[in-house]
Amino acid sequence: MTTMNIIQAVNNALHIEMERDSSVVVLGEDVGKFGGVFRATSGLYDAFGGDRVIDTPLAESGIIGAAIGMALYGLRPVPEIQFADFIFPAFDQIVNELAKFRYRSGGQYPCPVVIRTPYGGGIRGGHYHSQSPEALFVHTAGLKVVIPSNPRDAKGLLLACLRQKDPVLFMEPKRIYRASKGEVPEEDYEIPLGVANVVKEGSDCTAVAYGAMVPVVEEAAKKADAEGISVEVIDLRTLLPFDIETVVESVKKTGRAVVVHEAPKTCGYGAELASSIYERALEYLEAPIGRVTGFDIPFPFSLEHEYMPNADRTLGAIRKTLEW
Amino acid sequence: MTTMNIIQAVNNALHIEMERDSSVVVLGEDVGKFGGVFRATSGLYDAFGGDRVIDTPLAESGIIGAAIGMALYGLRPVPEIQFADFIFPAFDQIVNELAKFRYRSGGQYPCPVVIRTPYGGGIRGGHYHSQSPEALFVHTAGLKVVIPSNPRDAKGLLLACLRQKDPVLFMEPKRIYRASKGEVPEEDYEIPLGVANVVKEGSDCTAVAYGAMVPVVEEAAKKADAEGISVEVIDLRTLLPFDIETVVESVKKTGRAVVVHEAPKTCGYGAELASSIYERALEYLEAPIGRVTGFDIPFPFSLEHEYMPNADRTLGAIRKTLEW
Amino acid sequence: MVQILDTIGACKYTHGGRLHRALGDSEMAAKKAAKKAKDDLRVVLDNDGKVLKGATVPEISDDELLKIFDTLLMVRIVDDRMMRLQRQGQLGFYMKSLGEEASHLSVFPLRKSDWVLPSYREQGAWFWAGYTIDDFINQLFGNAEDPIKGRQMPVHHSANWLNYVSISSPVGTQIPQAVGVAMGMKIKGTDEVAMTFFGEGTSSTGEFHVAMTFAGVSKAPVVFVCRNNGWAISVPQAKQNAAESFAAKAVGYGMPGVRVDGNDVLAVIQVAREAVERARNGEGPTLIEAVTYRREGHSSSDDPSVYRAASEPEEWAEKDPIKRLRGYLKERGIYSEQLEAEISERHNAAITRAYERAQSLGAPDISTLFEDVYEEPPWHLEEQRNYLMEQERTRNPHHHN
Amino acid sequence: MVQILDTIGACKYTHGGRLHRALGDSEMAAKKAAKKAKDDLRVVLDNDGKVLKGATVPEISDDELLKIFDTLLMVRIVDDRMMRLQRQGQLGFYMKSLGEEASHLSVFPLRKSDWVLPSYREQGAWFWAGYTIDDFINQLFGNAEDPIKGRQMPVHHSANWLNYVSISSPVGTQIPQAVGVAMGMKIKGTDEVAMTFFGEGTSSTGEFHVAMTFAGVSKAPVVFVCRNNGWAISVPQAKQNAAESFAAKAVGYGMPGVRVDGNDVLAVIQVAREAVERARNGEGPTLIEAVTYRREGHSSSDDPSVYRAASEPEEWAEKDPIKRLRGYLKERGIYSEQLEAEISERHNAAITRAYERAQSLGAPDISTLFEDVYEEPPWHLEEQRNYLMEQERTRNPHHHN
Ligand SMILES: Cc1ncc(C[n+]2csc(CCOP(=O)(O)OP(=O)(O)O)c2C)c(N)n1
Ligand SMILES: Cc1ncc(C[n+]2csc(CCOP(=O)(O)OP(=O)(O)O)c2C)c(N)n1
Ligand SMILES: [Mg+2]
Ligand SMILES: [Mg+2]
Repeated sequence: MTTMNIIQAVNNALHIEMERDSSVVVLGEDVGKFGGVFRATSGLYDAFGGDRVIDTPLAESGIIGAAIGMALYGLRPVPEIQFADFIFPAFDQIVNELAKFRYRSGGQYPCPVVIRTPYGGGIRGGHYHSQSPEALFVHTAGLKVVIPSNPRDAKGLLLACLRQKDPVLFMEPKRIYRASKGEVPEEDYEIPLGVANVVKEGSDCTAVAYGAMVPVVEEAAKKADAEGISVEVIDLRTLLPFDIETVVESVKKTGRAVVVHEAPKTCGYGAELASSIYERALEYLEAPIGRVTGFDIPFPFSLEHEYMPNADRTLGAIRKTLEW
Repeated sequence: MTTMNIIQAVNNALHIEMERDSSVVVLGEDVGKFGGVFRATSGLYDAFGGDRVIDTPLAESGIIGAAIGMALYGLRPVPEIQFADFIFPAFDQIVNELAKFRYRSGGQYPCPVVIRTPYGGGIRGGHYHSQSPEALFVHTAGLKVVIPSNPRDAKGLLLACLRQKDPVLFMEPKRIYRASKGEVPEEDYEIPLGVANVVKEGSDCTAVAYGAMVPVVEEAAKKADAEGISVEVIDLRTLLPFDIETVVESVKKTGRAVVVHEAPKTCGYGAELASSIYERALEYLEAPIGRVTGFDIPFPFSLEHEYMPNADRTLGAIRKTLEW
Repeated sequence: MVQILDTIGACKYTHGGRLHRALGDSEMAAKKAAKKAKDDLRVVLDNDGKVLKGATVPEISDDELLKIFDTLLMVRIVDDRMMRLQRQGQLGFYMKSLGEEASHLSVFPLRKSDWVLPSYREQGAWFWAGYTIDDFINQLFGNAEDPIKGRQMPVHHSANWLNYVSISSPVGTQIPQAVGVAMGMKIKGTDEVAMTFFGEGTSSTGEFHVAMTFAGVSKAPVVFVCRNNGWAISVPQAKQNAAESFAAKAVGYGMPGVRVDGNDVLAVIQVAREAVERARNGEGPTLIEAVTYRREGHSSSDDPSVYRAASEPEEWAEKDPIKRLRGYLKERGIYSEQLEAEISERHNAAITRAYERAQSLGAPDISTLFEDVYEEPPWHLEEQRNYLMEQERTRNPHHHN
Repeated sequence: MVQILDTIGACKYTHGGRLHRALGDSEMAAKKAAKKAKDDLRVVLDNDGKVLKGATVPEISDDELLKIFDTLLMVRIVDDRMMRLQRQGQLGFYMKSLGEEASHLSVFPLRKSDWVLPSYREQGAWFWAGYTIDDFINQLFGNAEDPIKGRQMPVHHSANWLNYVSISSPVGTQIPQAVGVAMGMKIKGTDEVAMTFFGEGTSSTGEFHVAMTFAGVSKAPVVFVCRNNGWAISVPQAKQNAAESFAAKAVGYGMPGVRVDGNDVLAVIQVAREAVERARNGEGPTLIEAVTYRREGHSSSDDPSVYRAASEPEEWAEKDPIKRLRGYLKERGIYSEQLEAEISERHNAAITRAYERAQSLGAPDISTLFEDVYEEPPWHLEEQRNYLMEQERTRNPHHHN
């Protein structure tokens, strides 16, 4: 065990897998000598050379297009999109190509590309260095979407992604990239996709979150505890396919739920999670499921702190499920 | 009044508005002399010339990028994306630029672009001539999303879109482009955005749909009637901002709801609609809200008829809300 | 084009000097290069199939020549038969290559281990590589024996056993993918080559540009074949590109751009061979512009009479690639009418057989709908499959048997 | 670059003949054009500000020259002061232009009614047009007087009263938008011009290509200014482009491509003037490559020592644009140290005043969060605003006053 932050954990996973599997190739803007603008690919260029750690021209559609070609050819590309906000020039390659290759070829061409990208707000990044576009990719059949909330999960989930054969969008919570520190096993281990983590048990209300919202929800749960409200906190870890069983079991127990995410509310991931819970546990629900989310506005700059879901808003939503 | 199909109604609206407002400009692939692959821009080139009806190079990001520039400059561009499946190369221009221009400029630069695009399945188009990506755009703050289900609405809604100042994605249900015929006033009229249409009143269950799913739901309602189930059918018409009042009022009356769309289920528009209803009418609901949707697979070809939501599946979902 | 030349010419630079060179110089050189790139057109055969004076004939054996002739003829026959099926309502959609068949033989110099990332209008490339008429027609019908399980519209083939990559409808997406394949080849240190096809309209996409940029910089072993058939549905090439040619675009990426008569199969092979050699030798990518013409509609859904004069395709019939190759085979003394009749008959018979079987087969099993979305179906797809299986079966309104 | 030249040279064509011309010809012409485009570099002033022998000096009045000098100096002072604020934790983010200031003056020939679609590194263009230091600093602080209501990160200005369009972070998006503006100008029949700026790294985006394609074909009155400052964050220009230059890309779009010494403000103005004239006269678009160098980090978040030698920026200091203009003003007899000191003092004082006010102002009102998403807030935004107003206020962790 060593203490790592999320960036170091990601970096560690990449080192391990590039060492183990010579078909793993990292590509993107500034990922080479510079080691990535967040330093997640730091040291890889020196360790594995410019053939496997490729500084590309500035074009996300080229990065993903080339990664797809490499994957078709049998490599395991791990493209980095510098900020999730800049993934949209590659949107066509991701939703029309990457997600559909296996299906449209009748299974002939699996396309195991793992796209890494930092996402989310709270870093004073404004419109274009803060977005959380996960729902768009969850809606895209053929992709898996994974979002770790801590260093241990980041490493284990990334290694699991790199060893399965489906395309994955691996979204890294940049707000807690460095702030989230913890013990991480130095050895090779995997955390299975599709399995949520019950971070804290509780009996009155279930709070589901992922990524940078997990610590926010934990804080809310602590505050709730002080008020005598017992909150069960679930870290989803994989958004698609998500661990419906763990979530629904919890809600059946607590009878209440809130879901928390940074992305705008309308058609956000919370809508899906809530609908899925209602469909399976309506008779257990004591109150409507609370959605604590970003607002339906472009991500702001000066008033970012008012935009971001926080522990208070989460606590308010939890209370509301109890007072309903 | 004349009988028109949806294409003719769209064409008629464009004629009227181009005549009335010299700042309206149509651009896209094959929209000129050819009049569009579905003939929606037929006759415009002859009537208004190549300056205002522009055959562009084959690049959706260029079409939307140029349209944005025209709108900033004070024109009213109406770009056509040949199939909604081909909108993704322009995704960045739409979600990062078009949707955010007014906001990011502090209101300095409104960007009234109305993007027209045929969407949806049922025409043997396979993966890439069948998709229904509406949820992605509804999740994008700053856009409005409008989907007509019949010729009268198509004309009135399109004219309304062309006369307000926000960017709109106007999605046309190509499956019923020609099949949906009806009386359309020849004169100029608008149908306000954000107002749903109660197509049929009923008391047992509310069925909400839009576009090509409206006739499917109507058929299901007819079958339900025969079984003694009275279904209220709501045609949403505007997906964002949607007419929550009409929908919730109806559900409060019927106590049950199903939502129907072609797009895949997970994170689809139905999830939002259902969550919004639950949040406002949980205590009125006798059963979970049914979601009748496409499956979470890329749009298929040979088995398209099994993929598309139909009257039977809708009826099944309605029955289920009654039997729960 | 005159208009465009004027544009360039009209730019007058009045300054001179040593360091401060008149920009007119580079302007003029660029203009000259662009003009040359337009005028230069690799041609070996004249319209009757006679070797042009001074032209070098690429080395191709008689057997190969006959196999090429066979393939071009096959494309034409298949196209004709399939379009007839489409017109009879037996087939939902089809796209012909009439007049463009020679350009497909760009794949001639490729080896089995090389890769091809095609667009939707290169039937000949597939047949040349060994894709059978059965595979072809089963795909069109999307039936239970379709190699891609009825997942895509007609003409969207895929054959991983040939390293022919699944065709996509969104145009241009295959171009950066081809560069990725080629970058992979370079990373692995093989001497394999990737080739990709696209239409001249598709050169306007962002995908073309990023692919060319990545290829230029990485020196990946990739050959870009731009089939310039003059039209992108109803849009003429002059509305896609103000440059002198499509090959001229290569200048902006630091790679050679070559124009070839796309209706002259010998010239096509010659140019493709050079480009493939260069790629194989680690000398990097090449852009080939195969100048040809789409003599029929864009697809079975198109009606070109709305947007172009009937005389245009007629003029291009003069340059027909099969006619020219036939002429050359005659010159070379290896042609007979009987031979052609035999080839035609063989293909026609094979098509009839394949068609009869294809149309007798049903659609793939319903449960296949949920396969191949992921390696293993997650719970939500299991759930959706179970739900669908419980429903009454829907009639397939398009079923043709 | 040697490597790239080799690539082109290595393509050997062995055929000759009349119709079947050796492709070598066009290859060579293209190569020559590309090489010329690289070598040709419009320069007027040497590194000390002396006019080069034979160079034509653009007509610029003394008053204008002094105003230009004032603007370049202003950029440098503002950059310096703002970066210091950033280092002191007063400002979240900043981007300097050190060494690139002259390229901003591409806007010199524009009229009030012309439009500019900038990227994030052309402060001088804004100041030249009349954007005030107060606007500038209020934007950086995102305060209640920020012209864009605190909506974007620092350096993302917008000034519709100047026809300067809102800056975006996703690079390249402004390029097709500029073409759209220019197409609009053409449709309306005005003689206005649109100018857009972007970095050489951004030329790799699909947006660049589609914009150039649309511009070439439509002959819209647009001027593309590519600031080639050698680096895109840590990626050197050679990894963006295998062509001889960025200007060479113009060949592929049928428009003139011009290279200019981006550190020589006279040359920049000369070239921009010609391009703007062409556009205004209906002769279509031009691509300008302003060759310059980013002497500092990409932004306040960057550390260039990780990826490049310190000697590189030092060498470029020799070509400093302000030094050269200063030399020229001296030659012309209109420079004095006192004058420069006065200018500096004036700007410094204005910055201090603007900064003091800017940092004393709070963020825009919370209710503004929900304005300008649409013309009128729909019900769901009303609902969300009411909800937010009911919450306890969150402390702004970044507030600087
Ligand atoms: C991204 C995208 N936009 C639009 C279309 C619709 N479309 C299909 S083919 C075509 C024209 C392609 O022309 P070209 O590249 O010249 O190829 P050709 O058909 O002539 O072989 C268009 C616009 C598409 N398939 N993909
Ligand atoms: C689409 C997109 N991808 C990535 C980025 C991150 N990014 C910001 S600036 C930059 C480099 C731009 O370099 P260049 O175009 O040369 O402009 P310069 O900064 O040198 O002025 C990158 C990669 C971005 N802003 N947008
Ligand atoms: Mg074509
Ligand atoms: Mg740069």
